[in-house]
Amino acid sequence: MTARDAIARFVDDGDTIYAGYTCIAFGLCYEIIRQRKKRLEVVGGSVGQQATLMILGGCVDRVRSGYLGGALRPGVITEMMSDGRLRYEDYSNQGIALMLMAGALGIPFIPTRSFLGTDYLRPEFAEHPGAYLGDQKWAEMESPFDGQKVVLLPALRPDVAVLHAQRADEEGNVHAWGHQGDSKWAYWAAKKVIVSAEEIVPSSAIRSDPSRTIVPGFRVSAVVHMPWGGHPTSITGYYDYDYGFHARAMRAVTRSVEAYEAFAAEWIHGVEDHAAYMAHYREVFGQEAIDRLVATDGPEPELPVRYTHAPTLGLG
Amino acid sequence: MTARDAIARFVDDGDTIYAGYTCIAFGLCYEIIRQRKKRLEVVGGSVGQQATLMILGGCVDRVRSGYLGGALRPGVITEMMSDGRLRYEDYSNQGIALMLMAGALGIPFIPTRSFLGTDYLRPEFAEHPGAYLGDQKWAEMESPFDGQKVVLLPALRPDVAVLHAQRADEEGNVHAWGHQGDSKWAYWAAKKVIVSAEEIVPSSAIRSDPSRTIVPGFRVSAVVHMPWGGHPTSITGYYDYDYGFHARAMRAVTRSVEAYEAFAAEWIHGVEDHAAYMAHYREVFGQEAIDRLVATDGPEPELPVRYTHAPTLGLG
Amino acid sequence: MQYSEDYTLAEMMCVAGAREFPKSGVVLLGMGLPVITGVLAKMLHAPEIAICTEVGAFDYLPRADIPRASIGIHDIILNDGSAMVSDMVDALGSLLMGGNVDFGVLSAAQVDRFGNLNTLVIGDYRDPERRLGGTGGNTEIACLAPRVMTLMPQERRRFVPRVDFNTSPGYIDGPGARKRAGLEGQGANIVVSTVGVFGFDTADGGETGSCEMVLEAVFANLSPEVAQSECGWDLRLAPTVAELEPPTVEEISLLRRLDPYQFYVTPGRY
Amino acid sequence: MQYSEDYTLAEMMCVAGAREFPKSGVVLLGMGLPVITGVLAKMLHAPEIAICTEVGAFDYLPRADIPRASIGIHDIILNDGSAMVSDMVDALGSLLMGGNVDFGVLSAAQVDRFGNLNTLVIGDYRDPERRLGGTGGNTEIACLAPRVMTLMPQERRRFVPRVDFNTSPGYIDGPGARKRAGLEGQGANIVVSTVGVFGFDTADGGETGSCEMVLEAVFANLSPEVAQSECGWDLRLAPTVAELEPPTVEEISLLRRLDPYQFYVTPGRY
Repeated sequence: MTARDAIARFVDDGDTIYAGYTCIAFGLCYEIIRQRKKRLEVVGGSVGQQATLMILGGCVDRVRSGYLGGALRPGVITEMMSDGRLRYEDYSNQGIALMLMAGALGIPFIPTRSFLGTDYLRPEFAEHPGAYLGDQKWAEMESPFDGQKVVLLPALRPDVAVLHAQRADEEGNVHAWGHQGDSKWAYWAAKKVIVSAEEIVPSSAIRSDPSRTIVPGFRVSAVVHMPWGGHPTSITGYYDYDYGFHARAMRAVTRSVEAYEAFAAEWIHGVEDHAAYMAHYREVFGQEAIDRLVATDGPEPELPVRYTHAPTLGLG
Repeated sequence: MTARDAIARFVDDGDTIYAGYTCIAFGLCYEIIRQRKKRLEVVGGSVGQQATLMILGGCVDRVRSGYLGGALRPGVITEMMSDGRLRYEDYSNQGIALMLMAGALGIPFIPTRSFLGTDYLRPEFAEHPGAYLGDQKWAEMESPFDGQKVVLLPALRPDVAVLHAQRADEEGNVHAWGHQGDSKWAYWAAKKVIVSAEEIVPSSAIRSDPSRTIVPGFRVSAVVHMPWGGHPTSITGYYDYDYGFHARAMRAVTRSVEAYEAFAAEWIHGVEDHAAYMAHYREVFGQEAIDRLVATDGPEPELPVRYTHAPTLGLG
Repeated sequence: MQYSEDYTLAEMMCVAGAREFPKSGVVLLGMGLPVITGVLAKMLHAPEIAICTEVGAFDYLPRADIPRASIGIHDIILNDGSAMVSDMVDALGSLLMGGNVDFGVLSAAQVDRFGNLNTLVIGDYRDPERRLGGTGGNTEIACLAPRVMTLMPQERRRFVPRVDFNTSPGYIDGPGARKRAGLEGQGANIVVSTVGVFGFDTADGGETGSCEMVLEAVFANLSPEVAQSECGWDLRLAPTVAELEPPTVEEISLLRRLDPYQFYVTPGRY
Repeated sequence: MQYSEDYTLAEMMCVAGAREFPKSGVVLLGMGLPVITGVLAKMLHAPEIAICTEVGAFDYLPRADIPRASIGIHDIILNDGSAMVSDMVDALGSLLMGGNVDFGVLSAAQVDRFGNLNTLVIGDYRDPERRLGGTGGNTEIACLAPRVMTLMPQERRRFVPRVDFNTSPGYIDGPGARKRAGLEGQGANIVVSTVGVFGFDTADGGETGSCEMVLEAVFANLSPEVAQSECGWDLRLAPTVAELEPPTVEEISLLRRLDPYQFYVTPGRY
């Protein structure tokens, strides 16, 4: 499936979208902006530059996360937060990860001992201007087993999770490796999962190493073949974070609406898809800029694994 | 470390031991029996024949699980359950798995929607003769977020988890693949982890494929090199379940104390360690019986993975 | 299509169970007969289903030259062909509790008129006549799967008016009971025995109707009376009790090929 | 041992922080300065520590020819040398919440006299002067790690009497407060600034003493007065405020090698 079809078909205006800090489906998020989706909620432990762009692109009106990179410095995002165009509920990385876990497990809440002793729980802060969850944000209780104080976090079930991985088959079975952040639980918590992958491989290759699979195909609504689909972020074994691009093309986007519009005109709306985006990148910065990102350094597995079994159980 | 040293040093009388249904550290459990440990509690979603033998060997006086294979048919184990020598608390596979997860996560309880509508929760059954957890077994509540009824399961933190895996390094970093049952959460929930492994490999080999690692060495108290350490159960890629041995040597153990004693005299106390056990196996059943178990059939991974990164982040 | 002329009722139970599988969706197989029946279904009738086990195999694809159906759910042969292999929290948790299972398949020691199962104990739990192994993941699947099929030999000691201990809720004690307990409404839908196939008298997943088991079809050459004679309560019959097609030669020969060591279907065992 | 004669106070903050690492145990590194400081510590002073990140790297072993310290905690270079790489629930959950972390290292926008941190907002949360990125895993580490070190430039706007928003509890508002809140008693133990190293006035992990920050040592050629001048409250001084050894050439040269693109230590940034 193309990214265009996948986003058109599976992302609806108003949806809650998981978009995290690792396994970032940057190309799919560009496509969400390209299609000018509206009123999305973005969720994730930390949400990175792809969320910043979706907010600046007018796609997002709510963020539920522990970290929003675009708010790190004063600018358009923080203005949107203060004037109510962007509502927000502050959690933490593990708060969101546990909420996704609870969503995945089909349980209505999960306890944590984090947040105790913080100002997050102070009642006078519950009604901040960004708030939209009210009493559905969290609750406090004592364990019936040992009296331990805990904070109950409600389950989080995004409508859609967008994720990028190293490889997948046509059925949507995904192989991924390297640190995964909170993505694993998002794969299970989301009602729909859209995966972009560097490579589409035969199903037999996925099934020959099934412990490498992080989500089965029947959980995946669409799989998109998208080389460099994480760019300008990194994907283990393929390419590294493109800080050069960040410095040269992307840095200014939060500073002014105009700066974002200029970036988007060139890099999002000015290209028809992620392949065209990468072609434009090559035109602007040259093949050598791409070559420098390619992941050539570091380990390859030294030992094979086998999934073999005995045909006869010792009874033959 | 030898199995003898590991069990002597890290398993104390009275401990709660995780011993599951996959990744079964059968050789370590034989050693627990060999050392005549006492008053152990065995926990695990389902607990298999290794638990049966530890019970018959007089090492165990409590079982907290969803399935105890040794109680499947009338015999010594069911007699011990009815006369109070073996106390028991019945849960389910996922009940125990979630309790281990809660133990791993350091939260005092975790909700589930399982058990609702069953007789497990009927108050008149709380005081059955095997009971030893009282009001620490579970609790019921309604979600403060949506009113959903849930059962709260208390965290379970075994003193020791014994597990068998394909390979580990000297630091205790463990590579495992194939289905894992509830072992992953036991690795994190247990205060001490003892791992036996088919192969001890250089640390660089483990670190060259770190997504294959299921527990870091600093969580592992002892790692024991023990080829065939899962026998007579199976380990993916190495050997299969030995149903022949089960039929020829082990089947009768629950039927009478004498049958167990005969088995133990030959296969546990009659051999000094697991290598001697396998040597004895070879003497009794022949090399061809071993050869039939070797896992030769099935897939090997078709595609490699890389953990590489770019040295320069595109900035060099 | 050639019918087999040499088969046991236990074999026919597996064959009939395999025919009852849905044609697509995610199927979670419990211990025992569900495994071989599920593999039979996947290979013959329902190639699109995704077979999963509670130990951590997801979307198991039996290869054409499969040497055996897995013995139990912890058999490492399940790594051979699965799309994903992970663990129990993924399988009973994210998969089942998370609402991703369409159809669960179980076996048990007892079933009652409301489709409740017992895997734990015969007699009073506090002073049992006989202790069993335990429920494993049976309780979770019965509580949380939206549809459940149970495979159970038709014996009076197994088909009881009320299970001695309800480990695995069907409709509990009638219409509305599942919802009152905090579960979704559906519960048990199909029971396949060594005599026939049963549904349940509820049009809307446990809200109305008697929610009792109903004999819908019998195996070839058997009558509803056989089912009644091995059932501990007055069995409801469908307005028309159908007679099932006998097993085909293909069904029986594959079933036997999947069970080369007679772990699943041995004379006298069922 | 040759001392460096050319270093910034931000560099000395990293050097001093690296020296304060424990010699063994499990260390969880937060975003930013903790990462490069932790790698420096592992390579120079504390080879036995197991470095972990909240994104999922466990026991990271920097190789001798390391081209850079990881940029942030999501840098894929952390896969190179780690004993295990998994995910956030394993790292902030099983590792941290499960009680397996010995030492957490943090940075923040503000710290107060009780070692509380603020990573969220400057001013009133309901009408902020300035919004920040957010806490990430900072809250979890401060709540749940038994010992915490915080790296923070010594500036009056950062060293405030009371953090504008307590995202990450130190001793909250004094002795006993952590236990009353439901946390373990220990809380923040070390703050390293661009002036010196601070401990806390509590002999028993938050039960007694004032639980206030105490200046224990200053960098070479700096005085306690510098710390006080860039601190928003009356700073407690240890009976003897030590002067730290200057950075060695080895420390500074490795630090710079680990930061080839000046992500961590740039003039004007700290």
